[in-house]
Amino acid sequence: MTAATRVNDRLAMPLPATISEAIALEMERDPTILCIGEDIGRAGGVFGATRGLQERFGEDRVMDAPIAEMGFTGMGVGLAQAGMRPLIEIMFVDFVGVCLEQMYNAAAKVPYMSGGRQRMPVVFKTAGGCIGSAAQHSQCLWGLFAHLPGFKVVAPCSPHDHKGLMAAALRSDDPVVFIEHKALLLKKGRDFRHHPDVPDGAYTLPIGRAAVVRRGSDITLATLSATVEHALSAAEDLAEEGVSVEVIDLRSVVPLDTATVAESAGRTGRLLVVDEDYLSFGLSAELSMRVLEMLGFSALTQVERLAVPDVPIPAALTLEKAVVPGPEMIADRLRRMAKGS
Amino acid sequence: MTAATRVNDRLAMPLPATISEAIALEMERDPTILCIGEDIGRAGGVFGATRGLQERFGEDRVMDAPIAEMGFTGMGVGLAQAGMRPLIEIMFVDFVGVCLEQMYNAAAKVPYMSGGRQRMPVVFKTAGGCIGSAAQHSQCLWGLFAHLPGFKVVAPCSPHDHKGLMAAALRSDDPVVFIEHKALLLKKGRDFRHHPDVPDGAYTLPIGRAAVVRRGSDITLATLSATVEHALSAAEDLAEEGVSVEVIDLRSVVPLDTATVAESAGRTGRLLVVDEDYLSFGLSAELSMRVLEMLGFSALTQVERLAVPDVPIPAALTLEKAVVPGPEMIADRLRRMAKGS
Amino acid sequence: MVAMRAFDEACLEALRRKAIHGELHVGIGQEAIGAGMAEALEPEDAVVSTHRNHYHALAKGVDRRALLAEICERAAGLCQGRGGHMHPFDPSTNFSATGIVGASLPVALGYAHAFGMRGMDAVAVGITGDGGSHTGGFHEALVMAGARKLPMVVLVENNALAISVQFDDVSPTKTVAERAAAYSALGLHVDGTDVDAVADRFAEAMDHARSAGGPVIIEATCHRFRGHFEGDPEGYRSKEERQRLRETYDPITLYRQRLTTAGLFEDGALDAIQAEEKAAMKVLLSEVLDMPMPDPAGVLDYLFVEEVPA
Amino acid sequence: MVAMRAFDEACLEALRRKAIHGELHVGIGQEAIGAGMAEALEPEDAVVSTHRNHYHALAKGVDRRALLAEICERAAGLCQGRGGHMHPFDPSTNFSATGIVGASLPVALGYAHAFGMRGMDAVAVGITGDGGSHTGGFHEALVMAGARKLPMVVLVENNALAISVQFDDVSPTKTVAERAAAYSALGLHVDGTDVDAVADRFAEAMDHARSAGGPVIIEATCHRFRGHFEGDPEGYRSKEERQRLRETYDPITLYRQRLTTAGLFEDGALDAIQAEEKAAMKVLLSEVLDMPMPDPAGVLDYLFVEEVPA
Ligand SMILES: Cc1ncc(C[n+]2csc(CCOP(=O)(O)OP(=O)(O)O)c2C)c(N)n1
Ligand SMILES: Cc1ncc(C[n+]2csc(CCOP(=O)(O)OP(=O)(O)O)c2C)c(N)n1
Ligand SMILES: [Mg+2]
Ligand SMILES: [Mg+2]
Repeated sequence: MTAATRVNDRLAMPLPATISEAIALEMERDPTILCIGEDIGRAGGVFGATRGLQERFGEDRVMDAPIAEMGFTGMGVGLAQAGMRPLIEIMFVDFVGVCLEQMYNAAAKVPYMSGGRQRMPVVFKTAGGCIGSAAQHSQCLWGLFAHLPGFKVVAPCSPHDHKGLMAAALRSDDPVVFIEHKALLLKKGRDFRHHPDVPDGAYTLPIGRAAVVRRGSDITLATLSATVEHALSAAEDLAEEGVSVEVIDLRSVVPLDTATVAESAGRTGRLLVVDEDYLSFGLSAELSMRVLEMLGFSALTQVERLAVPDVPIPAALTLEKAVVPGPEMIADRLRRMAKGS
Repeated sequence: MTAATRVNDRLAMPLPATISEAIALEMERDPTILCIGEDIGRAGGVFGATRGLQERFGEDRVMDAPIAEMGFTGMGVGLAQAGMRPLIEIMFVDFVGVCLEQMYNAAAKVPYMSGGRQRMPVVFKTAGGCIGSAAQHSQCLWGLFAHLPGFKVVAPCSPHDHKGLMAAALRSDDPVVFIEHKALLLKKGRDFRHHPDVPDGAYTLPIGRAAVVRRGSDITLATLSATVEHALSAAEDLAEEGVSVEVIDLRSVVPLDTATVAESAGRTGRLLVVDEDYLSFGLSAELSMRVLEMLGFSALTQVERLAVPDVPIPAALTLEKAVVPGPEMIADRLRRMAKGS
Repeated sequence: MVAMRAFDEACLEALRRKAIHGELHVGIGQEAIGAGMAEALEPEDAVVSTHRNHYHALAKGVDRRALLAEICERAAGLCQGRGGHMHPFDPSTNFSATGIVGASLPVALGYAHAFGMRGMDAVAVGITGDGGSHTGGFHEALVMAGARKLPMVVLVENNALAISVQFDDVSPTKTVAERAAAYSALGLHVDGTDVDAVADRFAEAMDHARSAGGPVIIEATCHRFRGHFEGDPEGYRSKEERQRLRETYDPITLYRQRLTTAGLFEDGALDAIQAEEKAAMKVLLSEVLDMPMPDPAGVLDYLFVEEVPA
Repeated sequence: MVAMRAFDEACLEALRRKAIHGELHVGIGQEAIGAGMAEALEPEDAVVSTHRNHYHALAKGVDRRALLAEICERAAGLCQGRGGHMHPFDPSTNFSATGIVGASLPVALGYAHAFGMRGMDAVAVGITGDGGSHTGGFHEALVMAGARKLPMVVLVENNALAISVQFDDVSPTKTVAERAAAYSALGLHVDGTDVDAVADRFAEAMDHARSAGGPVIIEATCHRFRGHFEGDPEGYRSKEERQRLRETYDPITLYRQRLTTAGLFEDGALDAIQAEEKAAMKVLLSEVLDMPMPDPAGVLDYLFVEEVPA
């Protein structure tokens, strides 16, 4: 295979195939890794992100679970305590209300409660985000996990980052909540605006480091997950209007790479945090405050946040569009910020 | 009974007795109110906050539930849909991971999802806070509920507010999470620094209005629940040192009374938000940002936050004291702020 | 049954016309359950359904125009376009649903307790699939209903699949009904492709619950003819298998055969009924598609009933 | 049993001396279960316990000095004072616990699957009280263990009370063991005040699970002699009732009677054993109380293993 056909194959590859490749490479490396979740085995995942794994690694290591999230999430805790490295899939992050107990009172706290005696290498893989599926199937909720100490919380955008961060999550000795975005899971490599290139072998990326995905000098825009794509699109529009936007992909909510954002915002003087999760008591306020705490409260001329305005996601797409930050909404806000300088 | 003996009785009254009185008055008024929870009936609640209610209103209206929080929380949703006004007690807020599903995907969202056709008058009564009970029995978690749209989130401090806000919660047509503090539940009226006086009859307080509980001119301190008591104690110390601290009891996290805090901070120029919940992605950043957004980012000379620094609550009291903001920790921070002006 | 089938076919058409976004779960193949239960339901009874809820809603008497309008995300929908197909709420018929598996039963428990307290002889019907029978919510609701002998009927639609996961692979028991003993509940089993059998058995279940006999688990075996949701690649079963199910177990075909064999109806008459329902739904759909979308200006409405104090 | 009783009595003394803060749940009256299970437990077996866990920990071989030091919040405690009495974790003996009712069983399920995968003949024991048998976690763990025939023993300590709530008032069944059929599990019942009976029955349960027979529910009826937690006003039962339980069902007294009746031991010898354990625990407690408290400077340690990248 030439490099060119390889790249072409990669570009034609749906994001879920990249994710399952990352998992497969790790499962090959480490026989203690196993996956449990609904429809991840025979069906290969509702988005295909575990396709082929059961055939390859067998039913014990890629287990189709009944709809018993409390049961199999706690099973993940027990498996980790028994020396395994489970990946537990909660199909959609919205369902976490049935099993948060095992996630936050056990997985996230056991390492601390045990005084460091018990490690907890569990990956909670789940999907969030809006694709028209209404209030109970559209949330992001990374702000919720981030509020509860003990989780690392990852939400990548590019195929490249999905592969590297999934590998890092599976190798981490800490519990990691890995939140994919449904809209991204429906994309192929070529549909991504940044970093669709994915190396073949296994590699990891450090969890907790943001990436500047577009350089700019007028406004700093920090976001993550699918919104990075929208932000890049908005930044392109704004560039045509003479406004230069620096776009930062946070990649994880915990750890939160404040330094990278602060460095950029210090340069541009303006910060916009965009979040597909709910506005209040979440990422946008925390990141804004941390940047201000780092730079001083009068260091920036503008600090704004754009997020879902504290309502459940409505069913009608016309309504969803009115609350979820998309390219137009982001561009509008950037425009207003640029004018209001 | 003379007014004097009445006041004395009130002062000798444990806070839970005031709470159960509030519930009783509402249950008398409104036959659709009923209470469900573990140990709330025959035992009258683990803190006594429902004492006497079962004898008075019968087993159907004050029901001892099995340890099946998902079951009886969902039952609350169904009862509300059937035209009742349930109060559901989750003994400790830490347990919410087993039933959050029914709270946030149903109770909090049904009013919106139904386009206003279905009201959801449910009170989720629970207890939070640190009294030496370690990682799984010490959390506050109001930041978690506040991040999820659709709840009102109340956490009072004084006996007076507990009574008035419980009545308001029971009369509200919106779902209310009512978070008591275990340390306060162990107190009598006379142990409170502010507002131990409680009128006899039923009364309500508006949900969403903060109270200035101590006037001051140098620093604004905003907090809620048991920390109000610690803040008042710290403010007394600081007063002796010549620093005048204004203390605001937020009383609720949703709605959050930013205006009252901003008015005060605008006057003093300095804001300290103290929170017994976890520091990050919670109340302290949200309130700070809202105040800054309201006043402008350079309106204040200092904005600081003091909260549990993102670790589970450790078991040892010596360790707990090192992470939970108490009077000394608050006083220290105020002192540093006063110096750093 | 025929009306229910026609309704879901209209939904498929609406999906093709891009009037529905997000997941859509239809009940095609399972309509005998809806039609059978409809006969025993009284207006004051409550039904709490699942993600696959259209035929249950129709069985409970939810207005089909408002329902279809909701599914098509219209302003005049049952929930003004906020709920969508998985979350119809109709207080006027005591019908509601949830998109979270297993979450329907605790809610039904609440209705059951309310009915008990009020001394009504209404029954709360909580519906779940086979997949939902493994959830903690199933257990907790039945523990409470069993201990308190509440008037609750748990209808388990066992189509042997939870998305791709086969019931036999994950259930510790051969049936769900046999677990009834663990809750001191009555366990019933019925062929969910036989509308007459469902009507009889479901009536028996309702009678039991209505007459203070305590909760009932009624398990109706059935088959899902389409993907779990529209667009499901169905990698977990073959086309042939699906075709075989359709040919063997279509409740409408089976019922038609019974009616014609018994000489009660002729094929022509039955064809006419089906054609009529189809036509009516076609008209309704086109009316619905002409309705306006919700106004984005009101997107923040309905979060709270009471205003936040100023 | 005697050592377990002495251990919990030392905890009570530590509480009186204000070395323990927060809730304390002791197992006084239930020690026959701990002692009986100890006999059948192998080092590689796992035990996942509850809020009432001291005697289970001792049964599993957790070091009692480290355990007592943890309960007394010392730096040299099993978990360096971070866990406390409800959250002891000892990877070296495969012992852990949780303060959340019902949460122990899913964790045990994880051990059971790991043992199965590795082809070990170890068994995972998940412990719960009667109260925990009503939780969704109980159901979900047993559904999965039953369907997969995992080597899991669910030990239900039925002391007829969940804090104040009587089992009979909230359970749909007379026993928990009879619910085993719903999970294709073996259901066993034993008098949890009779140490010999527990040892036999528990061994049977472990053998069944160890030999790939699938999960077992073993229900041990017993009595809690003290409040749910220390300080519990126990408004839900009379002093006389509690006294009666103590007098009738003390497993230590019952076992002593058996030993003396059988002429195996004399009262004096048994008194001596008890006195010895008491004295040993007294010494241990005073040593523990002399240990330093955890250093607040390290309060943020152990949250994550891996450093946050700079
Ligand atoms: C708690 C929860 N887990 C997972 C899902 C995703 N999900 C939706 S429907 C479904 C399968 C349901 O199977 P079953 O209960 O048998 O109903 P059916 O679809 O067959 O009618 C799953 C896993 C969910 N909605 N809620
Ligand atoms: C999910 C959850 N709900 C409630 C509690 C509070 N709580 C702690 S122990 C207990 C009673 C437990 O009863 P049981 O399981 O019978 O154990 P026992 O105390 O009798 O040993 C309750 C309600 C909890 N810890 N976790
Ligand atoms: Mg099914
Ligand atoms: Mg008990």
